[in-house]
Amino acid sequence: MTATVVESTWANPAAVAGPARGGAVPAVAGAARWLLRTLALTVPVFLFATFLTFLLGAVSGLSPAGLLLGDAATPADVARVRAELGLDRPVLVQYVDWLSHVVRGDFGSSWLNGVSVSSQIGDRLSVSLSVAGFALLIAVVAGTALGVGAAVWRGTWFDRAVTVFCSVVAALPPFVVAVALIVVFSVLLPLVPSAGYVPFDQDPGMWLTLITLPAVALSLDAVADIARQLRTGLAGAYRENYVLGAVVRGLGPRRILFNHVLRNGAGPALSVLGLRIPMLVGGAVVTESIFGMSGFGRFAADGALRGDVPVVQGTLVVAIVLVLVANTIVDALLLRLRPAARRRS
Amino acid sequence: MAEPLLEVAGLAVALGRGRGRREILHGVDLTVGAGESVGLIGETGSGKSTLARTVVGLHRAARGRIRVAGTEVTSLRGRRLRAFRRSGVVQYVFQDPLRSLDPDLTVGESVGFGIPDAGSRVADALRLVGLDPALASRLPGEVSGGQRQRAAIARAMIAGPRLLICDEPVSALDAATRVQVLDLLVALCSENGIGLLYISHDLGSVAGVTDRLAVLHHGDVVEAGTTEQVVAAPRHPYTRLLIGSAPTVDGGGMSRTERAELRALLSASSSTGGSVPLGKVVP
Amino acid sequence: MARPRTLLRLAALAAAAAVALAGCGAGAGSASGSTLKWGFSLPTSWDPVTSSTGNDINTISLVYASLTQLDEKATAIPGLARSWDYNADGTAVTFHLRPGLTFTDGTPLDADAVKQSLLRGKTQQNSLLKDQLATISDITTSGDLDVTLHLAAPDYQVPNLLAGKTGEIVSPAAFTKDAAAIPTAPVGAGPFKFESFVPESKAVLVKNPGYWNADAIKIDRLELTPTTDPATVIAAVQSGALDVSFIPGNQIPQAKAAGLEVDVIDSMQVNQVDVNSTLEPLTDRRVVDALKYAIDREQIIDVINGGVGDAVSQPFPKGYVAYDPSLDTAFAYDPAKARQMLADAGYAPGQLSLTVTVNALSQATAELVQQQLQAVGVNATIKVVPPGSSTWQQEVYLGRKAQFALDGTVGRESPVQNLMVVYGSQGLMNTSKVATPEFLAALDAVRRTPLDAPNYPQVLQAAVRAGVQMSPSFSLGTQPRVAVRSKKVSPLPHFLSQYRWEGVTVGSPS
Amino acid sequence: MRRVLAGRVGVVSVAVLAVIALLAAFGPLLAPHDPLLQDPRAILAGPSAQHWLGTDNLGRDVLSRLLAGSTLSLVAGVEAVAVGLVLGVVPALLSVHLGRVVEWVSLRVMETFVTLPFLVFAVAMTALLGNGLQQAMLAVGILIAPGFYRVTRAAALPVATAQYVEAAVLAGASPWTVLRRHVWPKVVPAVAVSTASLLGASLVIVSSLTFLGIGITPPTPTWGGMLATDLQYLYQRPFGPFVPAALIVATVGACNGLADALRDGPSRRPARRKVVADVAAST
Amino acid sequence: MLLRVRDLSVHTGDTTLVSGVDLRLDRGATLGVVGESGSGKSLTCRSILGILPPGLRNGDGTVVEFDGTDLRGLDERGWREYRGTRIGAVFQDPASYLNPSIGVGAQLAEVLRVRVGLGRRAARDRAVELLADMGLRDPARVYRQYPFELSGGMLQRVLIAVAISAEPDLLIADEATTALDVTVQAEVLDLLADLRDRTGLALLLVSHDLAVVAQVCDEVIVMRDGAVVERGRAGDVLAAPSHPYTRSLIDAHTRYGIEKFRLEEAQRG
Repeated sequence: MTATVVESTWANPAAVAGPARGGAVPAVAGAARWLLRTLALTVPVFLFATFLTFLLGAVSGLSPAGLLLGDAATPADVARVRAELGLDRPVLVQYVDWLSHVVRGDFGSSWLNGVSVSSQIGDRLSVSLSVAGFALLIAVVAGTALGVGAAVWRGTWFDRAVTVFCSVVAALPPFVVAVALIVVFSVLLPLVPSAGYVPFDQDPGMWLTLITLPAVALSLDAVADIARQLRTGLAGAYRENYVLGAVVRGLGPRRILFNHVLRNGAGPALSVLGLRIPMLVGGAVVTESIFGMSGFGRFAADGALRGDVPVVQGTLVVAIVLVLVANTIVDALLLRLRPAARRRS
Repeated sequence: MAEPLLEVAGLAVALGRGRGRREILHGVDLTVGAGESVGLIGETGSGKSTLARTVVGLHRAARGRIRVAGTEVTSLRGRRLRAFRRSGVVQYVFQDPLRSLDPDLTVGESVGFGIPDAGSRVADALRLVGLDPALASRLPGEVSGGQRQRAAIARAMIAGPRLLICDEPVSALDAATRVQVLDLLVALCSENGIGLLYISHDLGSVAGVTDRLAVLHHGDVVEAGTTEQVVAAPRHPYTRLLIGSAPTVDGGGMSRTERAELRALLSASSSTGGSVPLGKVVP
Repeated sequence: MARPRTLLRLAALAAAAAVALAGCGAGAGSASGSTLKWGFSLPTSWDPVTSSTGNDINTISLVYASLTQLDEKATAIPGLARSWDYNADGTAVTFHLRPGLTFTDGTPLDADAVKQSLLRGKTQQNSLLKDQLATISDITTSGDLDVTLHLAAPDYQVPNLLAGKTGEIVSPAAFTKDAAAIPTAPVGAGPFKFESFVPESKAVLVKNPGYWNADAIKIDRLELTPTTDPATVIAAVQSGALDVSFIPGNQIPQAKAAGLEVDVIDSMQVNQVDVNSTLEPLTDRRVVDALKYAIDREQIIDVINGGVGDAVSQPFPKGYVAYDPSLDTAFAYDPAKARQMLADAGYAPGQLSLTVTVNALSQATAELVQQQLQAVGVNATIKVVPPGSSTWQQEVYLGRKAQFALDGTVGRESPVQNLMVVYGSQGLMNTSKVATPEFLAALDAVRRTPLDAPNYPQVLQAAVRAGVQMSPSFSLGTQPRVAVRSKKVSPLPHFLSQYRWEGVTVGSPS
Repeated sequence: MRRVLAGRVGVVSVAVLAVIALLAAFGPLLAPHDPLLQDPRAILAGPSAQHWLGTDNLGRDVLSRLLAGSTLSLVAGVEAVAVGLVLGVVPALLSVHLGRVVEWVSLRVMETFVTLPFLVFAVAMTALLGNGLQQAMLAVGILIAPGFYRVTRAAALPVATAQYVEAAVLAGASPWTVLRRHVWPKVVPAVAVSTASLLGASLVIVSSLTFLGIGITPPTPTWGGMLATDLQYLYQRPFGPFVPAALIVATVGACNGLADALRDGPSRRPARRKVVADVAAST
Repeated sequence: MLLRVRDLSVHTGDTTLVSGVDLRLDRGATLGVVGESGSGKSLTCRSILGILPPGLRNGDGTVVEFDGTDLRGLDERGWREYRGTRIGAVFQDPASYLNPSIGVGAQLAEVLRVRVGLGRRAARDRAVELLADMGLRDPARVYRQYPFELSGGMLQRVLIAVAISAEPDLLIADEATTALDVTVQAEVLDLLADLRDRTGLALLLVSHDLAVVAQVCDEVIVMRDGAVVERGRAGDVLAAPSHPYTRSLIDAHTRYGIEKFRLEEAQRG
């Protein structure tokens, strides 16, 4: 019985005659404002994340000298290389210098082989994006199917099956799934090769065959999460009064699902999708090393294990940018889907 | 006349930040004497709650001053404000007890919040508002709406207030219960000489409670006077519309056409930025 | 940043995936000529001058040929040079090149090219070959085919030395144009020609018809990828993702059970313990020697490597010219003696603590060693350092902070060079950085002995003996290469020094 | 606790966790063999009367290692959660109560943590700062802190602006009292749910890290590390990876189940009477 | 007789929430139902619309006849022919009955397209027209706005437009003015009365406030604890309430409402 939170705008000149807050502003100005706000939130995150990334390398005390000089380095060589690379300057100066290169897409060269980090990342990103993209596709398609099914047939065996599936999968670490998939589909039933990668333009069939297992291993968790969130979100939306309103207006169940419920109930699942993207990028470390794909995740992990600081920093920055971009897209989608969300920011 | 218990003079309040900052009250005068009950009538967005909240220091005044029992409260900050509040001179009863009582604290805990040796005093306070002290161990969700609001009143009474501010205290209650709670409020105030500032959007339901009325419209008091004057002979068109809109059981009241005319007049005034002068009707 | 494009690409990929799903049922591998997919490791650099680990010889030598090369027993035989001869006092050696050699970029591989290539190793600022080439003081040519190396001192090891990275000849046309490109775009005259390379990911090589020994190469195309997780190597070969790869010795039964062929190939690789005697408590020679007796080499080989390999006490495998059979019983496993020596040094059981530094791949060995040390009353903790990393370099080689590091030498083309690395006063693996004059003198004697002199083996083995006796570090056992291959690949030749592909054929899977 | 045990999922989860906690606490005592003792003559042996689950690649008793490994695997997860709790809950409460600057900064910092790709960051941190459990757990703790931050903030934010908090402020309560009496009781249940589910999540990460060989010093046994080793001997001991995997899955599953039970269990507060009650709502 | 309800009861498990409710409503007539929360008035409305919450069911004896058809015999598909087109409904808390993510105009047009069968453009034009009919100023702009941009009074008018868009014979207004400001409430009630007068719509008005019902309705029934305690013509009930509960409702007004002053004045005058 609480009063509505909306201020009475009837008979309020500002609301009736003037431009309304939010809704009626020209679309262009709205988009520009959204962009500005997004930047205002994203840039600090980017700066802080990159600083953290840089700091990680700086405090590690590692130096490229050992890697560059190899088996035959002398202390003098080491000092020379350090000075050449500017590693004897204050950290903040180094960070600004590094960042100014990073924003131009220059992550420096690998300490290990002297090859430009950005070109290496570029080479490998296609591998990871294939797998992560496919995993994302699986997650969205399967997660949506399961989640929507469970929500529409609430309380049926299907709903319970989805719930059980989600609980089981949530407890399965991706590497366990990966190994199980290899054991089943490569060793016991030799259907697909267990390892390797072929670019799409070289052999699309093989490309798909090779990325399927890792993508499945990587996506399962996300499938469960999306299904679960979607089911909860949709079930919540089904309980909303506007659904009752639609029923009372004589609208059919399909129209109610697609036009009203999905739009509002998909929000949490979409947000989860946004949160899942860093995990897909991060999870690639394990799956790529198990499936022998020279992808981005493995590159990052190998770089880290070898103490190849530019590689670690470069991969982290790229991952961060990927995630920020993905989150911005999710954010924009959410806003399109649910304009009311604009109010809450 | 002695200094009034509550004296609000030229009060202006602005809320919000940056571009969203708006002046809600434009210079409001209001007094409540000791033992007097004053109704503040205003609809959503009129600024009535803002006024009440500013009196207890939940908002800051942009201009003007507020004195409560001789204390200038507009300038109180931090520790001194807290000390003033702890003195219990002003107490506040909210609209919905379900929201103003912590759902996880028992009625007794809420009533005795911050009170030393609360035990017996809580029981007394509950008895004072007509509640069984045994209810002290219940959670708000476990008692009826009327009992909850009585508990909220008990929480106010336990502090020994001289001024009680009630913000729509019965609008969340069923009609039958309303009467009982209003009976209780009126009785408590008159017996203890407590000043009452009673806030409502519905003039029709306040009229019987208060000695005087002030009608708030878009941040200005547009009409004030004794309840009888205002109800019997409203002079401001807005007041007339308010009274004409109140549903009544006596078959009296305004016709649909009369209401429509008043609305047209009011909206013409506001959409011309007040060039159709309506003025203020304040004694 | 090319963010939008990336996204477009992602969308395109997704769309393509859908098409592919709808279109083709199963994608079979492309069948071209004879392709061999080798799962190994990629070199740290494709430039012999900047390559930083010994292991790179296996992969770098795919694209480069060197003046000489090593035969199965690791004896120098002709390569690009069809013969060579020393002057009388051993201070100059002249190599006679085969006629008509060219690099894969089409430029001629003549005497001048050899000279320039070798000089680059001596002069390029970031060259890691400077030490090895220090022995060469000057290079002269006569005609197109004769190159003479003038040596600072008599050194008959040069033909050995030049069989490795040091002697790999890089096209001067390529490196004068852009030396920085060589690490990722090598131009040599080796058995294969570089086709494409994705760093850390994949190198594709095609047969070089201009290689002097091209007739022996039966593989048209070689795809080199770094190996996958050891757990999946067998599955990868089984499923055809790889044709040849390598596995630890203890997985041989699994590989065989999976229907794969296994070649156990003796190698120059010897597992070593780098002991740093400048760190307490290893400054006491009795402690160091006690540790040598405390390690059960046979057990390590049995447990860790499935019995593949030989226990040795010197950094050379049996059958190699430098191998000294008289050292077979040196430091033989004797825990009682170890305990006694520790007691003599004043350590009661449990009093001595030690850190065993190891790279992640040899973790199990470390755990075994830890228990063996425990058995003689030494408490060991294990410190795992990632393989091939700057941290290993800093920890062990540069920082010399490791007391007891489980290391290994992959061997060098020249036994002298190997002894220098393991025992020399500036030797990388000699973390104590001390060498006795006796050892250095013995080494010098080896350099002055022609490879074909009858007493060469005795002189060489004497130097090995001196090193083993002198050094706090010690050897554990040989590490043969265990290659696993699909049945369509013919057996691999057994070269001590490195993987070689002469004569290897890839048929259709049977 | 009562509410957790009300459902079947809760009972099973608590039982599983109890067993595993017992294993973690007394595992080393229960172990039939020294988990580090190698028997080079019996490597990769199958199950026998002496070694119920066989031996590993160095001839160590697998059962004993699993038992010993449970301590570290669990303690690591708990440690990470503790770090996450401190790094998440405290800033969340501060963000709600200390004004907009703290709020803005803490929100951005948490977003940053969310942005970091989990494993890559953890691997980088341990690789660059030293390969120790402390570093690994610090990394994992940082990465799960936003989870705690989010739920704490979500629970604390409505309380901070709730009417009953205003009522308490009006009674002169200090911010500390408000935090203790009103905010904290609302935050605890939400945090308890997250603690359970994030414990599950951090166990997965810990096992992934130990699977990659990060964060532990050999020969210390951990479930993830054993799984990684077992995988190399899949052909000799095909059932090898099954046991540690099952333990990880069971523990994580039980944590998730506990979280569900905590979330869905009947609360002390009676549900508000609702005309529309979706009976089927039970996730 | 447009609507006829006989012996309506609602049960959940073994508990009876509502019992023995009889209603009759002629075309163009207005019936008011008064009762506090929990009195069963909302469940009665929902029974008529066939939208009882899950777990609740009507008793076997319940008869709901609309224009000669037994509504209880309808399946989901059959119901769709009645809801929206023959029976419209508006409820309390209008904001929650509109999809927050879709413009209000689009939601109105949706009904016009699906239930009335208008084309896209025609639906749009008709929607704007309807909004204007509801007394909303600048209807073209309201059409584009989202629910969160409109006040409660405006939203309720939009919902009324949605409910009557397919020109139903009966409009059920369940606490449709609760929580609105008094002046806005009066406007909405006036709008409903206008609609009834203009279109011959039958109105079932449900409220907790007897005065609200009395203002619009010809006939009133009072419910308490799931049963009807009083019924009659509005004027009769107000003048001579027979049930103590009804009296207490009137009492609240006469003691604390403006009626008090008018009574005093009347007595004085």
